[in-house]
Amino acid sequence: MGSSKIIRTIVQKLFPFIVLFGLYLISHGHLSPGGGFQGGVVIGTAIILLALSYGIEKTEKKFENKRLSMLEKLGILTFIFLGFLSIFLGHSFLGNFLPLGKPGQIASGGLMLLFNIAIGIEVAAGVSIIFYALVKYRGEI
Amino acid sequence: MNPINISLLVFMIGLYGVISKNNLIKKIMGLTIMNGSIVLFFISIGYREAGLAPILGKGTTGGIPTTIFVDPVPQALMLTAIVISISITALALALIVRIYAKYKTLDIQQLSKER
Amino acid sequence: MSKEMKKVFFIIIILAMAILFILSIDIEYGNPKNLDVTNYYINQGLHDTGAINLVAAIYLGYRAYDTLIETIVLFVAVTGVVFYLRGKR
Amino acid sequence: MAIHIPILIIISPLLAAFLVLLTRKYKIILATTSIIISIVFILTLSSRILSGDKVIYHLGGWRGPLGISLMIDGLSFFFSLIVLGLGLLVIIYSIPERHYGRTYYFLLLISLSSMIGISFTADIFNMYVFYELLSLVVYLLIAYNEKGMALKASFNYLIMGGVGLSFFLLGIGFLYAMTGTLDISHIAERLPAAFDSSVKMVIMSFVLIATGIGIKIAVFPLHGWLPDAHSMAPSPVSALLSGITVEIGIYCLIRVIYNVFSTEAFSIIINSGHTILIVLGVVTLLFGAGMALVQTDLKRLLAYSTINQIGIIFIGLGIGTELGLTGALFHVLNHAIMKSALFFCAGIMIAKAGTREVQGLSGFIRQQPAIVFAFIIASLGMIGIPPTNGFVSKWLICLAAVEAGYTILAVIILIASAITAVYYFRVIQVLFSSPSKQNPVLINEGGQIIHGGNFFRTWTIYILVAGCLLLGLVPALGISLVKPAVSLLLYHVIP
Repeated sequence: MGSSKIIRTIVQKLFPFIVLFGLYLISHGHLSPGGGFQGGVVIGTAIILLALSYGIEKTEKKFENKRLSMLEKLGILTFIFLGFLSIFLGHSFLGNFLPLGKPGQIASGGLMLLFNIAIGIEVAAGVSIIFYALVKYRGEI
Repeated sequence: MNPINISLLVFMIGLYGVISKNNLIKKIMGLTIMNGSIVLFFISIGYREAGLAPILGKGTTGGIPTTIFVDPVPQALMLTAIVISISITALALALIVRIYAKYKTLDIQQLSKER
Repeated sequence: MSKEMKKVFFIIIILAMAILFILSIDIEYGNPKNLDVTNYYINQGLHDTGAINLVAAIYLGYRAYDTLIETIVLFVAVTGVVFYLRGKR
Repeated sequence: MAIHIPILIIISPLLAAFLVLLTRKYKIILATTSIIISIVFILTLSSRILSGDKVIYHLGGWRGPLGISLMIDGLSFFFSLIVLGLGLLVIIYSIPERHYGRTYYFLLLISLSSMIGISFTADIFNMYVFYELLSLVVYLLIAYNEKGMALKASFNYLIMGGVGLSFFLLGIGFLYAMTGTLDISHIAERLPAAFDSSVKMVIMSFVLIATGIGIKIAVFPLHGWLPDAHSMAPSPVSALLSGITVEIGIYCLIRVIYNVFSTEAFSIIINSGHTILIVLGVVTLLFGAGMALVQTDLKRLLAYSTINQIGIIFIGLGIGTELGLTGALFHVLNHAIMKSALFFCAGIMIAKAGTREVQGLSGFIRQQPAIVFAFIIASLGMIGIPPTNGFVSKWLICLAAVEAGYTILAVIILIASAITAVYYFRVIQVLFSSPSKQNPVLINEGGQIIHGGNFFRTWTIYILVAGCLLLGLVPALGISLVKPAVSLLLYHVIP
């Protein structure tokens, strides 16, 4: 699998910008429409685009399945850990313990930015894992 | 025919699709249509006449904004409902791949006959 | 019951339920009635959570627990798909 | 630290579930310790809750209708105790099965944590999200041994469950449209005002939510998925499904009926709701009993008997008097214990005899007499013979029916118990008969050869059967557990 030269060069050029846009969506989740899920899906599709154009084997080397599923578990464990952290710091579960900062800036949402990042990692890894599983399934029972 | 009635109608079309179609994938499509119509229903509940998207302007520093905002709560709920609906669809499609691999048919009638 | 009879039967049921649903809607599209909690979110949202995007303020600030459970739903769906399609057993 | 207990009860199995995925050797130890921690935590709350007090925990520190809050009262305490107790036994029962990998324990822990989450949450949308998580996990658990039939059963359940939960979500949409909040107690306060303005919408939202949950509880017309799902699942999962998952659906129904649509203004809904419950209960009761008679597959027979017992619980709820409610909730506890014991015994029998057909289990008494006696005691409980707990709860419901003037209900319950007796004794009679063919090879459902039911499996069955007899001989024990829940529901109805 792997497609023509034209697609490969375009994808090779576009890939960093798509990931950058995904990161923008994640980091500005609490300022503009967007957030962990949308940004994660954008990054996931960037990886899928790479896989479609360069073929599964090469992408597998760059983003192997093992590391992606570890990233996914890491995303959720950080989310739960943040919840526990707010308990240790005297707030109730998932309560915000960081200073709110000035509205309009990235660092303004308190815990929200960290939540968005955790969700973004988990969704990006999850989407690409599903894609790998669907593509590599060879139909035996 | 405001969007609330339309969303209920689409919900019914999805329900009809789930009940009467024999093909497994069409049943899943019916389920997705139902979930989609629920998202439309919630959003049209929260709509306010000439309301803006609930993003406060860059400048407001927490003062009481005079502009009318659309109700943000259903939109927040629907983010969750959308993710749930794609999870159900993803799981169902993976299941259909396995069922097809074993029984080589997608017709629910034939499936229920085979042991 | 023959095939067409069954289909017609389903259509009648669905239409009846649809009419029943639509007749029961009393809210006027465009101005929802009880907005006290929503107005609190709009007025105090920025003050409480520091987020300009009020939707994000709600689903990450006030109702972060919902979002935690929902990411777990997505995680279970991913593990489910991988579990079904790993194929090598 | 003590005020954070409600959330820690839910999160400890959740956290353990993710840690189980990371470790290879310690999965069982992690699973059991997390459930034991939750049990210890909930027992520390028991004194406060049994005295009628309510434990409220605001997540994220947001008061009232703003954020999500957890509320543990008599009812949720009762159901979460059943979930944790049986969950622990299900985990212990599946220890000897080496075929169950990390994913199995991950899914089991997530299902237990989501069931406790459902019983604790005071926010109706959060209840929907947890219910969805529970359903997703159960679809996977049913199809865990990946045989053709199990995949089909899981698919059917997925479609029915998906439709059911969409109805539930639409009902929540109606409630939000009318009241503007999602917190159950605040919805209950604001519904009478909405009721005056639009009677139709309140009734429609009740109908939507009731049908949605009805599908998940497998009430008579919407039960199609239950027999396949419960019988095709691996035995510990069938016990989990029949014992606990159905009960959580009943919990949601009780919570909706008594907390959301509670005040006198809805007397027409509640009265008509009660009669509908009774009618559905009777139909489900007779249908479950009738279908169980014709079953040849042992686990399908037990699945249909689950539908039968749900009918009895519905009748108890439908009567609605204090005695009726006590009987119904006590029967929920008894049914959970007895049905899990039956499925556990069935798991061992099927594993040793290598076939699911009742006829194939002939002469099992010689191989494992203890398991057969446990099966007998549990089936006596299901029928409702005096020494066991089943008798006490069925007797309470019959008494409530007679007191409330529905004497025909009591008669119907007795008839159904007679039918139950017929199909259980038929199984027991086969167990005692001479073995028709000796089957030396012990195959388990997953195709691996396993050694006989060893220490873990037999002891979980003994604990359950001891529970059966204990609650039967000393019913005050169970009723004291149920008392705070019933008094909460009937007297101070709006929490």
